[in-house]
Amino acid sequence: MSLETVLASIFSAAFIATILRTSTPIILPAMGGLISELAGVINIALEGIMLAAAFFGVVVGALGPEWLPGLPGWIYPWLGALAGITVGLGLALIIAFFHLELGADIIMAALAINILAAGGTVFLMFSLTGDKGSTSTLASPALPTITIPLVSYIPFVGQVFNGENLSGYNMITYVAFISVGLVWVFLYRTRLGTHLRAVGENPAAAASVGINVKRVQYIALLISGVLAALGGINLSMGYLTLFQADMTAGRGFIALAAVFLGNKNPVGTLIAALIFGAAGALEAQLGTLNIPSQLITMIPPLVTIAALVIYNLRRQAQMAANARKFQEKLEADQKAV
Amino acid sequence: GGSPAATTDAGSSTSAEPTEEGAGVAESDTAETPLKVILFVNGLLGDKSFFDSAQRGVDQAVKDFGIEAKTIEAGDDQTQWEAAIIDTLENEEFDILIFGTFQMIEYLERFAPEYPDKKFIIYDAPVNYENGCCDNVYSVTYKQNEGSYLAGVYAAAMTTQNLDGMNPETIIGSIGGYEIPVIMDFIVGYEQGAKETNPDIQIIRQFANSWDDPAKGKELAKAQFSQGADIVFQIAAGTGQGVFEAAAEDGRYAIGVDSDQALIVEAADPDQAARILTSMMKNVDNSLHRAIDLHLKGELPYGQIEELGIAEGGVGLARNKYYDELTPADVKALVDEAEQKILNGEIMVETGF
Amino acid sequence: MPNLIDMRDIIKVYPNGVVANRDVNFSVEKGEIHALVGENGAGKSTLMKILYGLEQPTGGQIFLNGRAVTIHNSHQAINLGIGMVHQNFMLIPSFTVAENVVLGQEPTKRQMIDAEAATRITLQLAQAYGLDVDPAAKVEATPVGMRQRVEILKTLYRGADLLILDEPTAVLTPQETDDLFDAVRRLVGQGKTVIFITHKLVEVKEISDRVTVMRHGEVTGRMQTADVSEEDIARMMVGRDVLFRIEKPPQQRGEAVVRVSGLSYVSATGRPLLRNVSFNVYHGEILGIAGVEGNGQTQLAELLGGLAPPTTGEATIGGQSILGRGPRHVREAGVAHIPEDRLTNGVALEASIADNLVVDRYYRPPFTHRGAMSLRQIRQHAENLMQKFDIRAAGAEATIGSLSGGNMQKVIIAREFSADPALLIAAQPTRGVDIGASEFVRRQLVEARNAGKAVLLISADLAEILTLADRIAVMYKGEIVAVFPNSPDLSEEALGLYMLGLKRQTPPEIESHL
Amino acid sequence: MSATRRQMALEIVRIVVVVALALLLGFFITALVSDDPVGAYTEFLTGPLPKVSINDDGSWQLRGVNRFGNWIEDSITLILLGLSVAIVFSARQFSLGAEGQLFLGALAAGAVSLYIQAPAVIHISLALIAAGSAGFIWGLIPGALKAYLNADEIVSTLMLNIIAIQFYQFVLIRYMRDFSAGYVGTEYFPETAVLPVVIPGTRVTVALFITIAAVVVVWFFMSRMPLGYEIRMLGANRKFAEYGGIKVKRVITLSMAISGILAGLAGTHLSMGLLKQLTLSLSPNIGFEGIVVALLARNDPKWVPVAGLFYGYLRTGAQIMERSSDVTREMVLVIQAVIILFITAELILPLIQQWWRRRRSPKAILDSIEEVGDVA
Ligand SMILES: Nc1ncnc2c1ncn2[C@@H]1O[C@H](COP(=O)(O)OP(=O)(O)OP(=O)(O)O)[C@@H](O)[C@H]1O
Ligand SMILES: Nc1ncnc2c1ncn2[C@@H]1O[C@H](COP(=O)(O)OP(=O)(O)OP(=O)(O)O)[C@@H](O)[C@H]1O
Ligand SMILES: [Mg+2]
Ligand SMILES: [Mg+2]
Repeated sequence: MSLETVLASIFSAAFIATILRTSTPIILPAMGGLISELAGVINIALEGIMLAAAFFGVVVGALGPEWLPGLPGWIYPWLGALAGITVGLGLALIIAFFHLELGADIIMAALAINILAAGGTVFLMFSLTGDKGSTSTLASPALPTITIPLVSYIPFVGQVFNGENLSGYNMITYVAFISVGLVWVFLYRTRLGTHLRAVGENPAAAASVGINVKRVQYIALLISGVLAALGGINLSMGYLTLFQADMTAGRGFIALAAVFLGNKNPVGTLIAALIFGAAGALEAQLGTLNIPSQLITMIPPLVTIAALVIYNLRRQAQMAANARKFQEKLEADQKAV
Repeated sequence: GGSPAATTDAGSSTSAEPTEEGAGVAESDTAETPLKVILFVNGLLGDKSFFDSAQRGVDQAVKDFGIEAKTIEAGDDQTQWEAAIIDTLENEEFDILIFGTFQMIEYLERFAPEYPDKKFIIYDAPVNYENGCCDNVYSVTYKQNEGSYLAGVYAAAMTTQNLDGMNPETIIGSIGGYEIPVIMDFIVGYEQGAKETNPDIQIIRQFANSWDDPAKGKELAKAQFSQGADIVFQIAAGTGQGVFEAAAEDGRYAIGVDSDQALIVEAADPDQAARILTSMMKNVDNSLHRAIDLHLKGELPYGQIEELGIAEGGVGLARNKYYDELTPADVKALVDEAEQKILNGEIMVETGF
Repeated sequence: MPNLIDMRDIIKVYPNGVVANRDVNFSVEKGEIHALVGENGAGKSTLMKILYGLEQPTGGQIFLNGRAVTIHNSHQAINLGIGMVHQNFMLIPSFTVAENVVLGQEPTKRQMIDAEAATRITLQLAQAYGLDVDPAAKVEATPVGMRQRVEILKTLYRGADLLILDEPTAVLTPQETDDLFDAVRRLVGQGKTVIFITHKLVEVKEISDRVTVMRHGEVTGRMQTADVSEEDIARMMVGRDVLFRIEKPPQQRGEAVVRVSGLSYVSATGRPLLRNVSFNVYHGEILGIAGVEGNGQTQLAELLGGLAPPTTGEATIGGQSILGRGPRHVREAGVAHIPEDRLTNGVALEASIADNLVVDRYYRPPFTHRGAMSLRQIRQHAENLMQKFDIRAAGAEATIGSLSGGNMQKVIIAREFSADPALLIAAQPTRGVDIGASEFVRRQLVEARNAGKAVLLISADLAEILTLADRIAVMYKGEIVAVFPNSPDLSEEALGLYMLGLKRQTPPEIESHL
Repeated sequence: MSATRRQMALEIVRIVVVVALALLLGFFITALVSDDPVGAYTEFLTGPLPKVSINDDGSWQLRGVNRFGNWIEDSITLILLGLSVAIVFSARQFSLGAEGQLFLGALAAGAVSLYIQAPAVIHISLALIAAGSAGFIWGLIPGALKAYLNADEIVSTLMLNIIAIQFYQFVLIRYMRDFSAGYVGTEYFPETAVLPVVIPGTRVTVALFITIAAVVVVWFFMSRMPLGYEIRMLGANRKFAEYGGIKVKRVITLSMAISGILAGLAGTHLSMGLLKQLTLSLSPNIGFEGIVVALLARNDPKWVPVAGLFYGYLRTGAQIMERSSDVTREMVLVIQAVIILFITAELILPLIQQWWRRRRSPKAILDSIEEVGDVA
């Protein structure tokens, strides 16, 4: 493709729509990862939880009419989503139980959950559909998309708010962005959220004022399970409408990276997730140029590392500037005396 | 579990196609001990194309000929393959051991001579018979470049048609899983076919660097659509599932690969099926079914390579009902003409190997 | 009437096999101030942690108002009206003072945390009890003294009827201690009960009604405070007579060891913490730095220890600049440093005592020989120091985390004294150390000085400075505002005026004593 | 002394009990999905061991050497990666970079193997050095970013993994591959660059000795060398290390870089030992398995070989069960996950113990401790 065509595609409303779409399955698990990280229980099973939730969402949604016939048709996708969330909760609960009650290393427990999800989903898929790869033979349901009325008539803005085809975004995209606000309010405005941050920073201190550290960490892991599950459901019931073995393709780990790149706060994490989404979208567009694909695939990680470096360099510069200001003031003072 | 019906009904129209009603079952029942076949998968099932197709062929043979079959999945970890092969050879009972892909050649050349009274089949890659090795090995390869040439001809002709979702621009695309020789073989054929049909055609070529990330497949396809392509040929296994979704969502078109993929998704998602104009079929299933059949009849040419191209029904475009409905007569004629030219050697298709 | 608290036959065995409490009987009457004293590692904190639900006893029973209770966690303890101020801070560094005070029982408005109310409550409490804090300041940016006050406010906020104060005065200035005592008396006046742990027997005498003495995990005595003298208590604690006086021969002041000139420091957040600080420390002298905590002493010690580069200024030893190249450089130039915050800097909790004792010298012979470390030497070294400094622990391989607060401090002191430095920076060296050990530490400081070393003593304990220092410099708001040669006429009150910024010397006056 | 010995004994009992529990649970799962659970599980538990079969004439024969070899081959990779992870984790740096370092190590070893000619000893040594250096450099980058820019290592190592793998594939596909082969892979390495086999009938090569040496060196390094001490102190308390004069930034950087050497060496085992060539994907995600090994060994180098052999046994046994029974690959993963989960559950035994203790009187506990009498 010619560079002009590619640039035209990048500087378009559709590109923004793409970013919103590609970031969704990173934002949600990242919010989950943020909450558990802040509670001092890092959750590196986001990947596995997403995968399992993606699977159960599709399977329950698609086979629901067979298992529970007679319900109104619109209900099955929701049943699927519910099943996905339940499974996310269940897996998070396993991690929490093994870590908090049985003293298992939380990273090991989470790695085990990742393995469990990778194996378990394919095993169940094969048992249920006779297929080891994907559920493309199932009539896979999708959660509704939401179209904002009227804005579609406005050029550019319409595409930003309703996607490049003006057909709206999947509702989970909205959920993702709303979740950032909710997580912020939760962490900084509610008692439980405050306790959660306290527990993560100094569990002994939290315990000493009567906060039940274990309980808070349970809750944090469970919330992270739900949010990661929503990310998984987004992948299989919104972004795509199928389950494919390993379809999360490392997004759970990218989400974890977003938490740290975003300096462990909701807004930073959102920005980091958007950077990942944008880098992915950029990768897709630039891939049409005649450049070796491996170099194109390096774009997102390079962008990330650049962001990391720039952020920290700026912070250092800030500190140096503070010191310089003080020194100048001091010298001025001395002259005055 | 439920009946795995979907995996066997991939209809295809080539000559080696076994009859579904199982008319031929009775003949092979006479053997006292059934033939034992092992399908060795140096990867994972579930790729929706290559290995699944092989599995389908063996499954069909089990049904039709009453043989016994077992599949060993060695996984993606190449360091474990050799161990798995040796383990299979030493500990499993079999009459025929089936391998696929070029990566198995070296192992086969090493081990086949050690087991002279066993038979081996390798598909999609030939062993080297020159050093007197391997008269117990039958190799079968597919000219995916020929089939892909037709896909290229077809895409180049369709992109300017007056059809819902097609634009007048002459841009088409392809999405490969990895930049590896066998995928390049598809792409080279596709691009040659397209260029020889319309020298002004612009062809986008992209690799996902992944076999199982449909979300990425979807984004790549959407990027191509946004840049003016209206038909995308996917050769990316699970990643390609996303290409179909993108086509359905953006109202554009895709070309499937290996199996007749429109028929696979048809029941579940008719809208999506209607966006898969055709598929470039690589009939691994039929070729294995046929090989086992020939073996039972004592006619399989061990010690030889069979190259299955269009002529042999090894590859070809899926001319299913969507193809029939959506393709204008002149385009059909164009494709048929190209096919004829390949058959009679007028067109030589380049290869990606 | 039954006792408010009756702890009977308490046994506590830690998982590592340490017996911290052995058949301890401990009771507190309602409305009294009960002092709990004992050497480092005697088991005081453990006993209190059991009462507060942070540790579960291996055996024994607790009665509250005569009713048997089991306290599984501090939530339950709080609900039973027990509050505790811990020996080591239990604060959330990134939270504000107000957030820390209300943590766990935050005021809410429409389900959301009411930050304004938290600030208001904190201010009210602070005023009511004379415990001055800045509600909006982040705890990590506040001085240690304020952190201690925050801890006390926390328990007050929870409306505890029984307050356990585990060495609250260790970090307080005399004024602050007086204020605290006023507050404590006011609390008792309102019907509250206080358990007070301290190593300062003066305070025991001053504030408590009764005193319980512990030694090696057992109770060795319980009596009315009025009936006993400090010496009696000390003897009961240590098992021998303790000398409270320290012999200090006249000073043999030599050349300047370290010259500090124009030192300034601004924090990462842009706050100026040191302004143009200059002084010398001479061979064979102890220079005491007095000042209300939070006036730059901490930063001064850190800068001279090499932990941070100064914004401007320098320090030289033998004409060589020592700053700006990190602690290793500073140490090799002959500086040893007892840090103020022992848990943050001074020790690695999960490492062994032996490893902790060589952090400044592991790379030199005899510990490292031809590139390899000698575990035998390191162990030997640890055992020697443990014996010499009377560090009580299960062995040289025990982790620091399993030591009592006082023994941790001894580990640090042992390491820094044994470094044979030219300049010894001692920041709060006897904080939290029992009387026997304090005596020992002070004696060591004087000995070092007698041996011709330069000692920079930073202490919030004015009495300590007045006893030990040859010269005293007072810091206020990051500046040195006065320098005096020590003399018997110098009083705590006189110094206090300078410490509170009410008086300052003129630059020539300061210079004349530098 | 006796107290530590008793703790050691307890720890061993704990491990035995928990492993037994985990395996039992694995068996229940197997029983749910297999027609012949006993047969399948026997394959799992004994598969990796060589078997002696006695012929009719009384002579005997060793069988299954190949499977035994698989176990050792896999354990070699796992131990090297476990050591790599143990080093960074000891420094409390959460580096996940082993995967990328392994790929670049293999690439460097491959380049030396293919483009340089030398006698075997020199050729192999050069390749090992190249691989170690590549791993070192690829660890140096996130190390320096962390130390000097405070850039989080989780982010940087995850990203550097992607870059390393893409770079590896880029070089392989475009330059190094054997263009006459029908797949992406280099030519087979020359004899002089293939690690010599030490157990005939397997692919257990001198990598075994390299690994044993690595264990000893890393153990010595971590417990007896100044830099190892510095790494441990950094991990225990960074501020303390700084205060004590340790050049913390340098140590952070070096801990990640040195850990990279071992991951790089793991890459040579894969390329010069097992595959004898470079292929597109080597052994996907193996880098993450090193974490399991390191954590099982609690980051203690002397336990890493035990943990590596154990985990390797589990993996190999699982593969054998999968191949020789009706238990599918996916189910085997599930069983493996369950076993990992249980093995790290440290408190299972203490919980039982506590319950048991509660039934003893406190006095009895006190007495039993006084008897030991090693506490002041
Ligand atoms: N049993 C418990 N043990 C320890 N902490 C608890 C317990 N119950 C509640 N908490 C803590 O108190 C917080 C508020 O919980 P909840 O709303 O149930 O109690 P509450 O009655 O409002 O609190 P409180 O009694 O402390 O004012 C929780 O976030 C939790 O941290
Ligand atoms: N968590 C723990 N694990 C193991 N041993 C511990 C633990 N906490 C304390 N100990 C040990 O128990 C004994 C009593 O410690 P404790 O902290 O109660 O002493 P203390 O009287 O408060 O001393 P100090 O005056 O120094 O604070 C000491 O020997 C200490 O080493
Ligand atoms: Mg067109
Ligand atoms: Mg104490």
